[in-house]
Amino acid sequence: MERAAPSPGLLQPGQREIELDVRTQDVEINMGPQHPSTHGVLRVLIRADGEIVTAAQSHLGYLHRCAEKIGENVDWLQYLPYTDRYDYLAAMNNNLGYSLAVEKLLGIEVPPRGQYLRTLIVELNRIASHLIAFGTYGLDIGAFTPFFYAFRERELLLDIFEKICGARLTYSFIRPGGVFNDAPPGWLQHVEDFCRQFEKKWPEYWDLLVENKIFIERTANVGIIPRDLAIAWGCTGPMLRGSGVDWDLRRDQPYLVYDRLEFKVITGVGYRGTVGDCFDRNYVRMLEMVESLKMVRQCLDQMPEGEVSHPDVGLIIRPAPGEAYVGIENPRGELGHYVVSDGSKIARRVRVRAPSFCNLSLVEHIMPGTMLADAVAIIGATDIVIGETDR
Amino acid sequence: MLTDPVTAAAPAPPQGNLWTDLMHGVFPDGMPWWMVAVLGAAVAFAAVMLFVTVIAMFSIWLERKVAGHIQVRLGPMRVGGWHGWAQSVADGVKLLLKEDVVVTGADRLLFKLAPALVLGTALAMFVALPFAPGLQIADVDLGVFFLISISSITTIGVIMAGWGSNNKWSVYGAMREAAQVASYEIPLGLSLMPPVIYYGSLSLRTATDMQAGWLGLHWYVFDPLHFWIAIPSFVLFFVAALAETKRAPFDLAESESELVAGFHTEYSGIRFSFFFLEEYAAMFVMSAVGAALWFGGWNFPGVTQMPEGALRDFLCVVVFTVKSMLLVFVMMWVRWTLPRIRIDQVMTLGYKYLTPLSLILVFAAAVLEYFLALAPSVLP
Amino acid sequence: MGALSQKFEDNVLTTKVDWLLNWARLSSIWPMTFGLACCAIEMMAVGGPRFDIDRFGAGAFRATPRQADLMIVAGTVNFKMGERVKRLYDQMPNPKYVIAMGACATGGGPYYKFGYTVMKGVDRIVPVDVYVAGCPPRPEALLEGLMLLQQKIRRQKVVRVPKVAEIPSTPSIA
Amino acid sequence: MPALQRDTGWGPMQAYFEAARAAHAALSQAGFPVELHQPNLPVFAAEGEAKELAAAHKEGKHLWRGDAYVQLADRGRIVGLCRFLRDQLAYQQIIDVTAVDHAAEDKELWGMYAFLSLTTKLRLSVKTMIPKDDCRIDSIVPVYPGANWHERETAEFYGITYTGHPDPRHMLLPDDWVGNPLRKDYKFPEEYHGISCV
Repeated sequence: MERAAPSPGLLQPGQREIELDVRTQDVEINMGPQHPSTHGVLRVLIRADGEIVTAAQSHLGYLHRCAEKIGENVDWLQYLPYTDRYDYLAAMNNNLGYSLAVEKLLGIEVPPRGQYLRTLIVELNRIASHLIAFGTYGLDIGAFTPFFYAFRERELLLDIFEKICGARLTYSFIRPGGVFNDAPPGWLQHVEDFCRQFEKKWPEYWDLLVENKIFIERTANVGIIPRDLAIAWGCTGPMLRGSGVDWDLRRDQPYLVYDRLEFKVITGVGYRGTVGDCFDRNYVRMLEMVESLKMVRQCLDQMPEGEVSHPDVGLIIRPAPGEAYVGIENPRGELGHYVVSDGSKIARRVRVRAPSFCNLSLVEHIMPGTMLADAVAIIGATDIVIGETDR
Repeated sequence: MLTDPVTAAAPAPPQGNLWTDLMHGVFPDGMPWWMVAVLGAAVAFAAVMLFVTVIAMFSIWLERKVAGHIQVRLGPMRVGGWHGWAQSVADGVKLLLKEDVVVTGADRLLFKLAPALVLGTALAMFVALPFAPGLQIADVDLGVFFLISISSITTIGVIMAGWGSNNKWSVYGAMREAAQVASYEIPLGLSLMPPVIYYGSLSLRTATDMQAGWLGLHWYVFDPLHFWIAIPSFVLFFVAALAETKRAPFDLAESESELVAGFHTEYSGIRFSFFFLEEYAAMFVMSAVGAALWFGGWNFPGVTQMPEGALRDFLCVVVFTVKSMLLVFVMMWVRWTLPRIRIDQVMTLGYKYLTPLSLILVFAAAVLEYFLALAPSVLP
Repeated sequence: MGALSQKFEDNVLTTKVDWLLNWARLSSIWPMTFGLACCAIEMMAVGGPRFDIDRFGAGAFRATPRQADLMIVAGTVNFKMGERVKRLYDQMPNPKYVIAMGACATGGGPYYKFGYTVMKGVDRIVPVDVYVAGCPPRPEALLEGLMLLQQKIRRQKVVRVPKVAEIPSTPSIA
Repeated sequence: MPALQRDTGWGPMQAYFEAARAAHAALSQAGFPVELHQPNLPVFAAEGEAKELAAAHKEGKHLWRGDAYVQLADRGRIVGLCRFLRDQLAYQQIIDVTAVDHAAEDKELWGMYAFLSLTTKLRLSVKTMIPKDDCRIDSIVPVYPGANWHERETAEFYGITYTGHPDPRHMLLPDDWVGNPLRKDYKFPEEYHGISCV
């Protein structure tokens, strides 16, 4: 399993001769940072022999926003809004990861209702994030309409979030010690209504995109990531599960109340092609939406009464000295927060282990040999958020 | 800019059509034949230009509305008032006013010539369309052949645009277009053969005339003896036409998610609007060919049986345009529903499936005609 | 329009021509698909079913700057990206407009103090027509930004001579 | 409503402690110079813990909470340690490679490595000291290819040279960026390419 990292090899310009004295020259294409299908400002330098990609190299940093430096300069609680902004599609999950890490140093436990509310809203946010992944993946493949359908349902979710915390995208709702506030009256009913609506819509997506013959042709057997490669490169989340690895932090290292919920861990099974292809990654996301919906329902059923926050946590937090790493299952994979405290009100170090960053590092190595259109499909199936890869 | 080669080559049409009749009305003593030809060509050009612009603008507006409604939104609503009807006008005027960028390092001649060539071919195709019994600019004997051969010239324009732009994305788009059109010419041409065999003529006028009759039963697709060939051949034609007009799922030449904007990445303003117009004009032409060969052209129950005259001609134009626009609508519907195919899959589909299928259909159509010719008395 | 631009005095004809040209420009503002960060998601939501920027004729998102009229700088611009933003702006043909969407594009936003790579406002490299506040702005805010831009275009003089040092007047109700 | 069944809301704490203990035992048996660090505060804060912390701080006692970790005394053996962890202790995944700079006047950086085992479901943190005046450590990319980008990122942020790294380019910062931003003594730039930073 000694797998040395293959060098991308874009650095020397090269020509190669093929038979019949036809001299071909590879084309170097610069894809991004402004390109419709790089999901933000990723830049991929592709060397292509006609339509075939022979080498690829990712360039990051076009959205580097110094989140980790800011973490060392602002208060523990002041940092919370920055967590919203590095993975803006799943801001609740980021709030949660950071809050859990801080709570680990604080040594406090959130009251049961707070934990249930957190689980509920994190799963809702996972649905919202996967909806975007689904919609934009359709866009990458060339189908425009799924994107709009996904946004229609996402707006319903954003209404729910807005009702509980007032923001559409950057919530800062889950914070060290609990959540910002209790659910307003009628909110849980609202969530239930959404579940009923979404249940009806989900099969439409499945039929519209996932079972579409052209979609299957475009994604099945494309960008295959074998199991051991995915593990060795530190892939997590749907990227890892799409390769058939049965690993989900929610089940295997349960946090919040996940050990009280029943759900299935979805893994890629090669439904239309080989295990670990782009189709499987999308398939995992699609089915995870259903699982998340199930979890939301269970949270609604089990929702206890009581406080939502720990009473001792104020605006100025002084965690005990020490260091804590907490990894949670973000929609994109394992989102880790490694915080180091010296007992003061400002952190020594806030390290974010961003799942997209790790997942993306593999992408340039599976691209060679595919076609140009597949390169787009592979990037899309990785479901990256550039705010998170660059932080 | 454009002189119609066909009209110029056929100087004195044997029967008077609308334009020559008009000219004779103005000059009762008759004009020299060349003046008739030149003036006729000029009027025809103006008419085609106007018609194409109107149709293309309407199609663009329709596309945005169709896309909007398929995507559970509304599409243009404000510009001009009712459902944004003036949206295309605003777009057109704005594109006229935009700065016309010619890229550094571009092949200036090709870069500037390409949009004109592309739009010119689109206009030329309208010449052979039979809008009404008295309204066809030129009844070309080789009508179908003329159309498909002219439509491939568009590809040359696209390649010129792609090459001249000094942009890698554009070159990719152009090369994809070249490969795609070269491979889909064959199924496109072959899928037109069954109706041609049925009508025994390449002329669209003859084809339309042969589909006259009560109800739609004389239309090729509904013909009781031929529908089993007509329907598959129409489907083949439609798929090939989608590829020929660069429409989704075959819009590889400008595939937005891969090639930014493909061959017209570097085009702005008026030149870009030429490509835009051409796309919709070509869609209309392809749909019109489909309507003329399979769906009875201008024939419609009630309209066909009317006495000849201006009213009938007008209604025929309406019928023909509506039929074509319905097919254009189907093209839009397809575009906003399906994902895009990859280039190798496009080739596979073209060479391995569409070409053999169309050959089989041609063969079947020929056999059928042979037997029908043998037994004319027993069959209706 | 090069030969005719800003050559004529105000009169009925030129006023009407200007009105028409401005109407065309403001009715068909094609934005560039140019999402940078969080705000890009709200920009996508503006194109989405609920807000539907296409109602205003501004829904034709073009991927290439050559065909775009409007650059919505939706998100944080850092120095590495700033060069690209500048280049994209230069690639757009005139007339072109820029909306700085959100706090980061307006002035650095939450990254103002400690964001060592963050550009403190995109107006340091490209001229901005409309600033939209918010972090991220709600889609309605971006729509209002678009309408403000439309108002701005409506007052432009295309073929008429612009008055030098014109005092900006408050738009009257009539 | 009863309290939650489990001890924490942030994941299985005890499993981490045991993982660190087991890994420490196995590593020392294999001859690696490692020591085990375990927190000396209880998992949950008691009443009046703040006072206790303040008192301990005055006395110079180091009370701390959080994850247990294994510290490697000789940073030259990090590659061997990683290979041991991967092959013998089934830590298949590298989760994170990073560094910590505690204060500008410190002589050393912490090099942090986080591992995850998919089979035993355990996590392990390994720490090693990297002196600032000889800021280099061997790259673990030959063992864990997933560490590639993490090392590139840490290298540019902290100025650590990962010797043997296959692709030592800048990761996030522009190629001509000066300075290592996450060092505590980092001075924020005044301008970049003529664009003012303030």
